[in-house]
Amino acid sequence: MSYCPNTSGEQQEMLDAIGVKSIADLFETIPQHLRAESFNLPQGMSEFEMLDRMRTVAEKNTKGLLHFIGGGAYDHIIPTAVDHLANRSEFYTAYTPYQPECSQGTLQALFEYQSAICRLTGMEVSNASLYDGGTALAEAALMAIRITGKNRLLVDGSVNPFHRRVMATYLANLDVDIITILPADTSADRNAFLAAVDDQCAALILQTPNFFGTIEDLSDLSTLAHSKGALLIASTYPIALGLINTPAAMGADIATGDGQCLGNPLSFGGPAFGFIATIKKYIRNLPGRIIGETVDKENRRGFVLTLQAREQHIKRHKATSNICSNQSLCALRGLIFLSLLGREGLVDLARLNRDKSEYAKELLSGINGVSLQSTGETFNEFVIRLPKPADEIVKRLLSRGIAAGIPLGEYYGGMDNSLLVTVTEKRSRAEIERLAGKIELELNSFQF
Amino acid sequence: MSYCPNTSGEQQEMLDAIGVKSIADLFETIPQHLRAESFNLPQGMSEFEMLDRMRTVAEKNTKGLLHFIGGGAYDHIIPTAVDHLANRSEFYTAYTPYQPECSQGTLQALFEYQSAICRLTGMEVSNASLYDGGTALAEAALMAIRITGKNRLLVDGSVNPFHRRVMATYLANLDVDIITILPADTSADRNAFLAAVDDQCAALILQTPNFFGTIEDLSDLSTLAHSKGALLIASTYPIALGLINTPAAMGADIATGDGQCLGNPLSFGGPAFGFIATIKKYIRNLPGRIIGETVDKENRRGFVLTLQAREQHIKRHKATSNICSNQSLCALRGLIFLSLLGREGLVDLARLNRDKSEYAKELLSGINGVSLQSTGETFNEFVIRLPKPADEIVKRLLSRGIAAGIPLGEYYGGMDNSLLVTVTEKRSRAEIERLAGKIELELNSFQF
Amino acid sequence: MQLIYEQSVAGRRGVRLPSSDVPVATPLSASLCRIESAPLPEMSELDIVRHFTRLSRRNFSVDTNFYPLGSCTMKYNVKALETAAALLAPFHPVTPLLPGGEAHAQGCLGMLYDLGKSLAEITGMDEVTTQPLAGAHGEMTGMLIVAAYHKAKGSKKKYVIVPDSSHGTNPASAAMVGYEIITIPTAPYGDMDLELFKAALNDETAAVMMTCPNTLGLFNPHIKEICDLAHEVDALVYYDGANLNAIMGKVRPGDVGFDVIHVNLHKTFGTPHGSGGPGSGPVGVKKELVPFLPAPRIVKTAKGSFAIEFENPQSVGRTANFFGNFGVMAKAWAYILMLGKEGLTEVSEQAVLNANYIMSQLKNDYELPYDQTCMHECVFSASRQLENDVHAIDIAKYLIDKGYHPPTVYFPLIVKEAIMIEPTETESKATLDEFIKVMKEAALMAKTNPELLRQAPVTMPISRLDETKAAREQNVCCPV
Amino acid sequence: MQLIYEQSVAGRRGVRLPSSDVPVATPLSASLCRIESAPLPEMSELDIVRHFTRLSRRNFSVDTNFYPLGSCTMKYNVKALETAAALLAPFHPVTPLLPGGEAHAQGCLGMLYDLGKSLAEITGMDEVTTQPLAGAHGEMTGMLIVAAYHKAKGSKKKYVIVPDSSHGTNPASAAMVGYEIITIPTAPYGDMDLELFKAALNDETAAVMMTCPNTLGLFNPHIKEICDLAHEVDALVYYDGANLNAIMGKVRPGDVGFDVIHVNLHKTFGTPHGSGGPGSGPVGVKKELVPFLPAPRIVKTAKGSFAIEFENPQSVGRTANFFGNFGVMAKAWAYILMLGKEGLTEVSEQAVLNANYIMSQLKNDYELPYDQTCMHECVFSASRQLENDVHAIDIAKYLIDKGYHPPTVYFPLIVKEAIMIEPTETESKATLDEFIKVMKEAALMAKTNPELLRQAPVTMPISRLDETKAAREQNVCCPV
Ligand SMILES: Cc1ncc(COP(=O)(O)O)c(C=O)c1O
Ligand SMILES: Cc1ncc(COP(=O)(O)O)c(C=O)c1O
Repeated sequence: MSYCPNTSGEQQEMLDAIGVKSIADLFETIPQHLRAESFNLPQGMSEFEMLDRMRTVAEKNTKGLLHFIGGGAYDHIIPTAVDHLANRSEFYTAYTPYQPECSQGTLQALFEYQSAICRLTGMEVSNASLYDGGTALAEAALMAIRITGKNRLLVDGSVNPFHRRVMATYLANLDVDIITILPADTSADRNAFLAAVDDQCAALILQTPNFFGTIEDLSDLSTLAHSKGALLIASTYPIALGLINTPAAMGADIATGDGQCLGNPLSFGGPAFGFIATIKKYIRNLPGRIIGETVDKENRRGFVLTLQAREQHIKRHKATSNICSNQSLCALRGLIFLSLLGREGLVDLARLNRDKSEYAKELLSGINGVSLQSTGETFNEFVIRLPKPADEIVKRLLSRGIAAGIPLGEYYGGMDNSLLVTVTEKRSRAEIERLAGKIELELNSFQF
Repeated sequence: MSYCPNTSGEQQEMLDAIGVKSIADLFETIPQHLRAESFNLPQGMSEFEMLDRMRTVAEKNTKGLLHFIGGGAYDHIIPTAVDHLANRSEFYTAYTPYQPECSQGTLQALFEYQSAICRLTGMEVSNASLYDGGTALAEAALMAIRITGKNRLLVDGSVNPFHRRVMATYLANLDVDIITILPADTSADRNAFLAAVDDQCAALILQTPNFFGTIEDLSDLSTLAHSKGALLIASTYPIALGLINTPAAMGADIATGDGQCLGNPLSFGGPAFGFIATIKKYIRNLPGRIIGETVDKENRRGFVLTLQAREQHIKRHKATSNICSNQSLCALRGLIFLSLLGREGLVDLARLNRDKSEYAKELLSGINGVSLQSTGETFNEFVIRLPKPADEIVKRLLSRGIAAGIPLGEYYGGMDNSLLVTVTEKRSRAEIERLAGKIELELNSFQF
Repeated sequence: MQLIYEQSVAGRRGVRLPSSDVPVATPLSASLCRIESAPLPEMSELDIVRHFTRLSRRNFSVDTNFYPLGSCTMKYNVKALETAAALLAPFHPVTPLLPGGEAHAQGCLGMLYDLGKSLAEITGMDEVTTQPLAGAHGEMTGMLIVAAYHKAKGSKKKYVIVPDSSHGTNPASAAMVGYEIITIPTAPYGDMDLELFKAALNDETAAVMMTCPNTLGLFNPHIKEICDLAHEVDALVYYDGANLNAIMGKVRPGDVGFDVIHVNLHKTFGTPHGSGGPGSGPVGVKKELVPFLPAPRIVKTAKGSFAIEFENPQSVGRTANFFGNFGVMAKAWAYILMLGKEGLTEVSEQAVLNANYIMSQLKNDYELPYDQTCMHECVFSASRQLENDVHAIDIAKYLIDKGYHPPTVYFPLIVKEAIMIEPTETESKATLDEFIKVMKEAALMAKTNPELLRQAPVTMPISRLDETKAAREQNVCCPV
Repeated sequence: MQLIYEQSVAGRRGVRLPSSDVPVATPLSASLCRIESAPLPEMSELDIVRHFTRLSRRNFSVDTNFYPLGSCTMKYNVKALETAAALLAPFHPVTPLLPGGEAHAQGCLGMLYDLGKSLAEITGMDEVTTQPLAGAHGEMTGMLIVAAYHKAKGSKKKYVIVPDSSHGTNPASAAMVGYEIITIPTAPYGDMDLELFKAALNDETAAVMMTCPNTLGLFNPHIKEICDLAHEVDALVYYDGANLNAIMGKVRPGDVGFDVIHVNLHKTFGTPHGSGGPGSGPVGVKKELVPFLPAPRIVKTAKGSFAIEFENPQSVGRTANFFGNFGVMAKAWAYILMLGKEGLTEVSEQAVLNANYIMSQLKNDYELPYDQTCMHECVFSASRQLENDVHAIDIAKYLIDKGYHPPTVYFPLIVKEAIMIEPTETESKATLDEFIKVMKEAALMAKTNPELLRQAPVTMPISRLDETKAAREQNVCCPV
């Protein structure tokens, strides 16, 4: 079943107008020996049958798992109005705004998005979005390499390992030297950075709150970076920025991160968006689309894609990045989310996350045999050390409907008993207490 | 928590501008002794907490019941695009289109709705919707009384009893004589009508397919009505009109019915809409809003509320009805539904209903001890006679997740063992077979 | 724009149906079949989507424009309410009517019960039916209850008194129930003329229908006296609570002495108007009228579950197919949950503040026939502009060109060239200030360039329409 | 329109948060805190809703306008696909990464697996990764695979060959992976110059990136020869399948000899463009390249369940946070389910029919540099109009005034004043005919009133913008 509208009568009229006998004639330009050897797909179905199938897919997942997992994808509230507005079909069925006169809606919204990212991070300029947090980190690294003309990166091991892996993939075939600095406990190891940094460094790459949830003051590291002619790339978590210091205030040259938490559903990992922001002098090194303000012939304000000479459709292989489609609609969701929360709302939301997380921290670290492993102050995630391997506990709790956290052994040597627990504003006190109760129970009944 | 936007600073500016000290001053016109004695309501909550509550409400109903019930509310497919389009906020947050220049969207859509109802029923004119099927039937009766100046109604007992009860309520205080003609088996009793009709009759009121699912040819009854100066009011089921003869072709003067089946969810009974259509000469007797075509100063086509002199806001107690707000948005859904199905689609849908229902009819009437009670041909509902009281069977199947039908004993004397079974296109063969199997099982294990 | 029928192409298909898994039935007898299939549009889903999306863009709406339409309470309703109501879309109304069925619909029944209780508390009544489908339907239900009450007492009553400022549905609803209407003029002080009312009131008066604040936006200080006088002749007093936006937490009609009230959920309680409906018009009554409420009623059992009471010999009967406009009520319930006690009170306070602010800022520019503190709305007259042959309608049309939905004009009928403004509590001062500026411009324009107002609107897809032609030609259906 | 920041009022609140049920934590150390809260908008939900609703109305979109934008496949996607994808919104991507977690995400994993299989069948490849987040990301992933393949073989390859008609992302993606680019011009017959290609190809060629049909809408009859020649020097051949709309069921790149392909789900497969994204760019490879696919991969176990394969030493690694743009893939999967074998074939047939129809109707009015049967799109040149100093851009802007989104202009770069038209299969003849009429009008207007074209558009909220000013001033952020 296709959704092609033309009736066979109309098709015949069109064939006549073209001057061919049949549709097959139009495919004559494809040599016979190149024709498809197989096309084994099922028969089509109506939307009703398709939706039934989709419901079946949904049911094959466990519904209603209690999430105490984050690791870069967060279960936050999404105000209803985000959906209502982003689902305006003039937004989601439009193309990239290459024709500004009939795309001012998207262009102004993305300009406002860029402004929101700047206001959130304290940076001066932002692009109109990247794919996700991991690819944004990679683009930030490439940008630093372009700006400095150097090729060594010092990466804190407490930067999200999923993001670090994406960066490593991006850089694998380039002449770039990635040095991972192992964290000291759950914070960046200042001494190790001091020891490793040199004039060949393009950038120091850190994250705050880091993968362990620890909030870092990066001011000393930006000073260190700048003293060696390197940049500081700070990856961050937008919701935390309701409370914690901005990358700009700590001296970062590039701020980056994942925007899923801003009004985008978990959706099994995508789509959401990555953001990247920098200081004005580096604007021509930004990857991807940028919206700029200008005026029309009557001097009315308008918005337009600008500095396109950085991009692939103009510069081809000399572009700052290959990115073309970005995550516009998700960035729009981010903007709407931030607008609905508003200035005070974001602060309140950040506080609520921290309050819930601190409550959980106290409860969990009070369990017999469990200790708090996070050093420093944390935002909405923290690490506890269990008396037993974390993956076994997680496995058991999962079968009871609780995703209790991310066992860290998989990502960090010597952390087999460590569990990264995430507590967003959506977790109720009762749910937190249930988690604590279940962990205690499992530990008590643990059989090796 | 209210959603009032103004800050306390702004409120003060406004109070100053008005020249009062406080908001309380503005309420001074209300004498103290008339102030509210109590206002015991809970504290407010955020949308997130509210939605949790709403989910709890939904969970307190049994989810996923298998519906073989109809009786005026039908479980039909609703193409996804209906929601997407009717949820355009320019439709659902607009008011009644009293200002035509900025309401052409609604006005044209409702004009198209009126046209759809006319094309469906064969009638010449339609209003822009009424509340529901029951109130539409009552309005049709009132209309016939106005037109004929007579006050007796002959109502077929196989007209939907819910609708008949609403009509009785509407007419209770007026000088109107309602005579119910008991059906012969499951069809209108022609002889009884012949015997009862006289010059005092304002209208004969029938339904096709009737409450028992039986499709009636009303031609003879319209001839009978007209011979006595009475009107024929035909209530009908829009989906069935994909297949069955139109009220107009059978000589009806007024066609009416419930539009829920046209793209409106069951929603525990509302909102949906009622429709009413008639022949051109009775247009001034129609209740409710009517949209008419006209032109503007530049001779461009436009649409406007017309013949408003029939309505309460002009005529007050002399209006054709008290109706003001109708069910615009639901009528819009009906129009979108009919447009998406389209000419051939509605025929196919009607066929599919009948095919499924016929399959179920054969299967159920083949069960040992069960017989088909419906006489004549049926659409998507039919009556079977069980060897035991129907309500006991229904009760048992309900606890097994199947709403097997409507026991008729409640509505018709002597039909305690009769069950009205509805089978729409949404019921699969497997589900129908499951129903048959369960009924058989219950009958075999029945204990008195 | 073309009509959808004009875009139809024979044979084009839109949505496809599920395939059939049962045998094809023997065809229906020819005598029962329609001769020709209904000439519905034949279009692709794309063309249908474009058609209705484009149509939608030819509307003003609250989400796109300030809509200060008096007596209509075009407030903004948070989107969460729409999402909330959609959660309850799949439930069948017949389920609880089946034997043992109530147990399967406890959520829906409980919500209706709870909504009734909340509305009773808000209005000060003893019990509420949620069955009526709109305001006018609530009024009619109320009048049916009035009639049943008098009938039960054996009293023969003939008249219903309404002030001339009342909404048209009031006399129309009373007439639907067979009453004769006595209309009382408004006195110069803006309320129903008390002396004329007293003169009209007698033993044959079945009810008095009041709106308070009335459609001039004024609270009648004699309202209690009116109730008392009516009760002396055993007339019931009906409160048109279509618009409760001014009084929540401030006054309860039940406390004042009213016997019956209806409430428009689609005005005060969280439901957008849907281009003219659906609405919902629950009716509240005092204890002595409870037996007459429509059937079936939802009651709470001793065990705390919810049941349907079918048997009620004195009931006026069923007024709607099933349980009323349930989906609308779901929004109202959610709205009351979200706002809560303080929120609802604040709604009324801010609605009144906004209305008085507009009134104060425009009274130098427009005639204010009743210059008193108003409640949630205020009524101006374009009588000064009339000197330049500019009518209320011209000002209305000018506002359209400026992106504002016009206020209600020519209602209430008792004010010449009425301009009735209800800003609602959801609008911000910035929006009100912009609107005030444009209204002042219009007043100035009436002096300096009246023709511009008379030609308005010029920015819409159409200009003013020939309404006489529409009424004369009665083209209400696209010919096949 | 005001910026959202310009509407902000200090202290105004939008959405409220849930109340807290835990104690307030000790405050964060001052040194970790931000000094001033982020100056985000302070607005009511109403004002935010109005802002974005109004903004939306300043866009053209498929749902409101015909959008014959070449190379972009702006087809209509049925609304059911949006609804379908929303059903899968709540699932957490970390769940299957937890120990024992795969069992809790069988639905999502299974869907991804099945989508990969379907795409493999459609393209004739052996295996597909669904991880890449857009077309360009797919290209880069493909180039990473190419690099990994050559590395595994120990071959040192330096160059990637692309025709000059290729999309800019092709050379850019190859460059991201460290390759040097060799660009081959297009021959007068509309395809890559075969002789120049042969001359450029050598042992250091890592890959050849082809688009077929190319961006002129032409199918290259020598495509197999090109693949064979490349293979002779152990260069891999990459197929830019951003747009499969012309060839489904007709040609499979895998059968032809291509080694790697990416597909833009957001073009051919049921996902609207979202104003520029999100997309999804799955990559298909031949058997010998499977070991290099990104990790983690989703595999089917012997028992029929779905598992995540983390260990894969030769893999290029992870290219996205988690599983790619899952929500986009859900639409693609649903689309393939709905259309099925026949439906997808019909899509290509009708897309080609529509394009050829437009081409046939406009070739008297516009220069057609490559006058051959086209596939899903056709490329005109405004060279004739240039005689009257009318450029492709002027015709584009005139179309805006007539309610059409312009075709792609000035791409492909190899056609002077290019006008690239892709009608897609979802548009009806009636729409095409109206568009053809307007295009003919534009051609006529270029002769009779060229100034009107140069001044267009005049019906939009803004006229042509000063792009130089934007680039010079770099105002990309609203100042606080
Ligand atoms: C004061 C008043 N009473 C009654 C009504 C009638 O309400 P409805 O339109 O819901 O029937 C309205 C609404 O227009 C009104 O404003
Ligand atoms: C031929 C071709 N290749 C590649 C791309 C890049 O795809 P994306 O924008 O998804 O990165 C596009 C889309 O613009 C294209 O048309």
